[in-house]
This record gives sequence, C-alpha cells and structure tokens, in this order.
Amino acid sequence: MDYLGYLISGWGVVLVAVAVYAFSLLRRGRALTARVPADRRRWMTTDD
Amino acid sequence: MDHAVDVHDAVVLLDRFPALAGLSLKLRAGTVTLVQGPNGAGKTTLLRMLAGLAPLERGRATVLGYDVATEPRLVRASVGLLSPQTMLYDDLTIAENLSFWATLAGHDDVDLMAALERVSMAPFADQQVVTLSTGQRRRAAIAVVAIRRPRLWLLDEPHAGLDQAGRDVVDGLIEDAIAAGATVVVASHELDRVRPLATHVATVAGGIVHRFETVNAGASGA
Amino acid sequence: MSTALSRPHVASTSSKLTLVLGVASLLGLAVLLVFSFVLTDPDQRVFERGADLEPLLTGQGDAVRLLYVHFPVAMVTYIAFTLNAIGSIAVLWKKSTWWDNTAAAAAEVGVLFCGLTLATGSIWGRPIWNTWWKWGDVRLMTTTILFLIFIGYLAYRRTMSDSRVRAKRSAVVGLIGAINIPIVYKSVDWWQNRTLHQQSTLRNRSVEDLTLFTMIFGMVVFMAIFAWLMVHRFRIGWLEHQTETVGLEAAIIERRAQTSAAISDAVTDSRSSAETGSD
Amino acid sequence: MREIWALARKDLRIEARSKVVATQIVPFAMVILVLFGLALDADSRTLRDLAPGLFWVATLFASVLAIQRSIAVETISSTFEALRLSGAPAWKLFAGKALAVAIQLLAIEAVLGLGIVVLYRSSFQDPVLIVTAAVAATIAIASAGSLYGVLAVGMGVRDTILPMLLLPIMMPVLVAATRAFGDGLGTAALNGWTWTGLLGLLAVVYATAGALAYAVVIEDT
Repeated sequence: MDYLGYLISGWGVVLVAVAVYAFSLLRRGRALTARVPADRRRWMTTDD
Repeated sequence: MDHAVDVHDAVVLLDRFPALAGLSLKLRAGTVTLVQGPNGAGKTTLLRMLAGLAPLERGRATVLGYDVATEPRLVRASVGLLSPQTMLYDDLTIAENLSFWATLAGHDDVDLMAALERVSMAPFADQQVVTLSTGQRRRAAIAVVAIRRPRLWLLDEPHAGLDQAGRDVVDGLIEDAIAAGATVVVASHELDRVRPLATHVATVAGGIVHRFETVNAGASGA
Repeated sequence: MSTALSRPHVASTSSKLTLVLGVASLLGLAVLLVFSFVLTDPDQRVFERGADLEPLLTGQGDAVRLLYVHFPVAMVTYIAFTLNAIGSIAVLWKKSTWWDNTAAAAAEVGVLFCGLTLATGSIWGRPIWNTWWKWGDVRLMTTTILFLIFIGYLAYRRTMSDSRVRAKRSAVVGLIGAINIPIVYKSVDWWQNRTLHQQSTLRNRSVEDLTLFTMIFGMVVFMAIFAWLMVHRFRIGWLEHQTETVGLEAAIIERRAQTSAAISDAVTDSRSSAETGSD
Repeated sequence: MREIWALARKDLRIEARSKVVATQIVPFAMVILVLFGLALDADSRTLRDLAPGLFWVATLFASVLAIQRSIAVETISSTFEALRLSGAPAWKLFAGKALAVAIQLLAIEAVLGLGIVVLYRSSFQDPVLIVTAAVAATIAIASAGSLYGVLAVGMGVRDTILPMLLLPIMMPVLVAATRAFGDGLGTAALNGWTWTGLLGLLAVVYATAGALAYAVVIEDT
C-alpha cells in the first residue's frame, strides 16, 4: 500500500485524539458526579 | 405606586458569594431609610441591586414600579447612585464632567453652575478632576447625581472622605431630595449624622435585613 | 471507553443511551477501518483535462483512504459549530441554561474535530498537493480561522465564573464567530480565486459506489462518536451547573446563619467605625 | 445623536489631554514598521510590494492597544458603571465609543501611511481608493473592537483575551484592506474597489452586530 506512513499518522491522530478526549470526559464526569447528590443527576433534563 | 422599593427574597451573587442571601425590603415613596450594618453585610450590594447594576440570582425586586430584572434600563435612568468611586473622568474639568453626564442622562437643560453652587464647587468648575482633593471630587460626584434629578437616591457612604462643610453639603442635599418628594436610601456608618434625617432604619447583616424599624416618622414628606 | 461503559454501576456520566452509542461507535469504527483499508480500491481514476475537472491527471491512489476519515471529521466539525450557533441564538433568545450547556459542549468537541480536520487534511495534502499547507485554499483557510475563533471562544468562556453572564456574553462571541464564516469563505475565495480542494467529489460520476458508501458510512460512524462525546460533555456541564447551585444553597444558608452572630458585633462595630469616620 | 457626539467628543478630549495614543500607540505602530523592515532584511522593492500587508498588520496590532485604552478610560474611575446607569440606549453608547476609536485609528493610519512612504517607498497612486478603503476598514475594526473590548470588561482578569477574540475575526478585513491597498499603492494588479466594497459590507455587518450586542453587556443586570 502506498503512503502507508501518511495513512497511519492520519488515522492514528484521529483515533488517539478522540480516545484521549473520550477518556478525559469520563474522568471529568466521574469526579464531578461524586460531588452532586443523586437526586440532581437526572440526565437530559432542563432546569429553567 | 405604593412602594418606591419592593424587594422580596433577593439573592445577589458576587461571583459565587451570596452578598445578598434572600433579602426582603419594602420602602414607601418619600421616606428616608438609613441602612446600617457591619462591613461586608451587603449594604453596597443592596444599593447596587436597587440601581439595577447587580443581577438577581433569585427573588424579585421592583424599584419605582420597574422590575429590576426585566427593565433595568428604566430603573437605572430613574435612580441616582452615589458610590465610593467618584465616577468622574480625571482628565476632564468639573464642568466638562457635569455637562457630559447631563447630556447622557438627557438633561441638557440643567443649570450646571447652580448645581455646582449647591455643593460649593462653582469656583473649581474649570479645573481638571486630577487637580482636586478627594473631598472636592466627592462634592463634584454629588453634583453629578443631583443633576440627574433622581426619584430614588441611593447614597453609599456619602459622608466618607468629607470634612465638616462637606458633610453639611450632603445633609443639605438629602433635605433637597426629600423636599422634591424623592425617596432616599443611605448606607452609612455615620449613624449620628444620618439618624436625625431618617424615617426608617434597616439593619443589614449576613446578606439579609435583620431588623427594620420606623424612627422619626414625622420627618417623612417634610 | 468500553471498560467504563460496561460498569454503569459506577457513578459516572454514562447511561444506557451512551452505552449503546459507545458500542455502536466502536463496532462502526472497526467496520469503517475494514472498508477503508481492505474493501475499497485505491483511487486509480484517470482524468482528462477539462474545464469542469480537477487539474489532476491521475487519481490519488491509496491516499484516498485518508479522505475516509478526513471527510467525516470535517462534517462533524461543521455540525458541531452549527450546533454552537443554534445554542447561542437560543441563549440570547430565551436565556436557556440547557442551550448554553449545549453550545459549550459543541464548541469544545468542535475545536477538537476542527484540529483533527486540519491535521488529517494536512497529512493528506503532503503526498497529494506536495505540501503540508497551502495558503489561499478556501476551505483550509476558512477552517483555520474557524479553529482560531473557537479557541478564542473557549478561552473566553474560561474567564467568567458567573454562569449567567458567561452564557450571554459567550453567545455573542459564538454568534459573531459564526457570522464570520461565510465572510471568510467568500473573501478567501476572492483572494486567490482558486482552490486545490476536491470539487464536488461526491457528485463526480466516476466515484465508485463502494467509495461513496464508505464516505457516507464514515459520516454515520463519526456522527455516533460525536453524539457520544456531546452527551458526555453536556452532562459534565450539567453537573458543573449542579455543583454551583448545590454550593449556592450551602453558601446562602451559611451567610444567613452569620446574621445573628454578626449583628451582636455589628452595633459596636458600626459605632466604632462611625468614630473613625471611615469605611 | 447628541449622546453619541458627547461620548465621542469626551473620549477625544481625554486623548487630547492624556496623549496616550499620540505618545504610546502611534510610536508603537511605527516600531512595528521598523521591525518588519529589519526582520525581513529586504531590499526596498520587496518592502514596497509587502507594504499593504505590513501596513494593515501594524494597524491591527495598534488597534488592540487603542481599544484597550478606550476601555481603560471607562474603568479607571468606574465610569463604565456610570455609563450603564446613565439610561442612554446601549447602541448610542456603542456608537459613541466606536466613533472615538475610529477617529483615533484613522490618525494612527495617517502616520503609518507616511511611514510606508518614507520607509518602504510606497506611493499613493490612487488616494481616493486608499482613503475610502481605510475609512471602511477602520469602521469595521473599531466596531468589532469596541464590542469585544466591552465583552472583555468586568470582573476578573480579561484584558489578555482581547487580541485572541478580535484578531481571528479581523481576518476578512485584513485580506480585503490589503488587497484594496495593493491596488491603491500600485503593487498588485487587481480591482481595489471590489475589495473596498467588501470592506463596506464588513463595516455595516460589524457596526450592526456591535450596536445590537452592546446591549447584552450594558443592559444586562
């Protein structure tokens, strides 16, 4: 396959960046969830 | 309208700090209310909220019949806030400052020299603010509030930084305001100075009105 | 991400919805990789020079496999920033916390994907255009400016702690950023009056069915990934909002509790202040 | 209209007395021109060709300072609060502040124009085009800048955010103004009036956006 280095770096940067961001979101979410009482954790609700 | 000020359960935040923590207050038109309390009680925030400058996190407030949350511009245009900051441009003269604020408030017709006379600042009209003393700047600031002809006066520590003559000027101004039928709220540590003029005393602590008493009711509408 | 998803009993921003989305995304990604690298052929079309065709004489060969990720990532970028604009309008219109949260989440995810769009585009450009970067290419320039504008937007959000002020002001910044995009596009278009980008690849009849399918399938997969990220990021914003309000309740109670304590000192305190005549 | 003029006149009067723009920002803009000359290590022909772009980059950097000064005028003695209290409509406050910034920017540009003639040997081959383009671009910069300037005002440290908000947005202005000057200075063979038209459109867009959005900051409690 031609351009293999470009292909790996192109796909690689996307997959790695998205995975890192996804894990960081999960980490942030875990840390924050612990600080909010269970009755306020209803997902996808509006509070206006 | 019956009440010049009607505040119910107001919460106002300074960043995340509840400077007002569910404060309620009703003031009739034409009254003079002394707001007293320790430093950090929320006096300044109360006055700023009444001026339409501090957003309500919770509760409601009407000032002169306008809702502070939905009609802040009308509130601001009808009140006169004298704050510890002089709100004057240092590089302009007293007269230029006064005429600028009069134009912005839509009061081009005001006699600026008369307003300066009232605070004994007429001789300094053409001096730049930067050349004046603290006391002189405060007097000029008072004149700026006066030319707005506010229906609600919000005076935050009006006597601070003034000499005896300056304090008399402030008192004279409060009397003028009462005579013109305006409502006055004075936040002050100088109880002796304001008490004789006040019709009501509101004691603020911990972001709420702790005690509200009527004193000297006869002075109202004098 | 699967480890976290498989343990929903741990208190987290995960839910059944994100579990399904996450698993679907991972499966989709695996299938997309197979399509992109195994099932599709290298681009070996031969073009004849013509007014309506690219000046390319031959196809891109295997480099086309980069477009299977570049194209979906770019789509997600534009969808994210569109969502940010919609959220900004809703905030200014209705002062909605929900939309502010959505706008913030979309901007953050959007900046990530915008950066990836630029990176993959650049990596594709090196073998095909023979350069990492081409000044004057309309879409490259527009995307770069978009990236910079929204980095500024995210930085601006961080400068404000009052959530209400932050919502309104950042809505203004986001909207003006959005208004700029067509202007930037048009001005760069005039600037160089040329573009190196693939003009309407999808509409080109010579694109193979399988290539087309892989492109569209990639879009679907990345939309699922985008949705997963958005839901989690939204919930983080939501939780932050909740910690603020929880903190507020406590702060109000604490402040009011000080009242009676403060008032006993207050009388003496204010009297002594009166004597010194200072605040 | 009186409020707008009063506000602009006030800012210009303060500048006439404090001379911050004259003694700090204008020299700063000139320093940029000199720095470009040194950094590019170029013969005069190259500098002449690059003059339109260098002129507008210098103007944009100087405009960030001019806008920060315009905001500082209102924050030194809390007069920004007084402006909010004045009861004047937000769009008039915006127009007044932006007008003063625009006039000061035009003065800076006039000096920079002289600078590129002397330092880069530019020649004004179409003065009408140059002045028209400069005025349109300046209105666009002053409008967007005044809006972002006020968005960066308030509690906390936000002064450093202004360039990052303003400069990316100014990219179309930079491109269009550089092109228009390229024609006006005779360094590029293109129709500068088309670009001036775009600048006019940008001026209208940013002025309108600023007038509408200023209220979010001013009238918000």
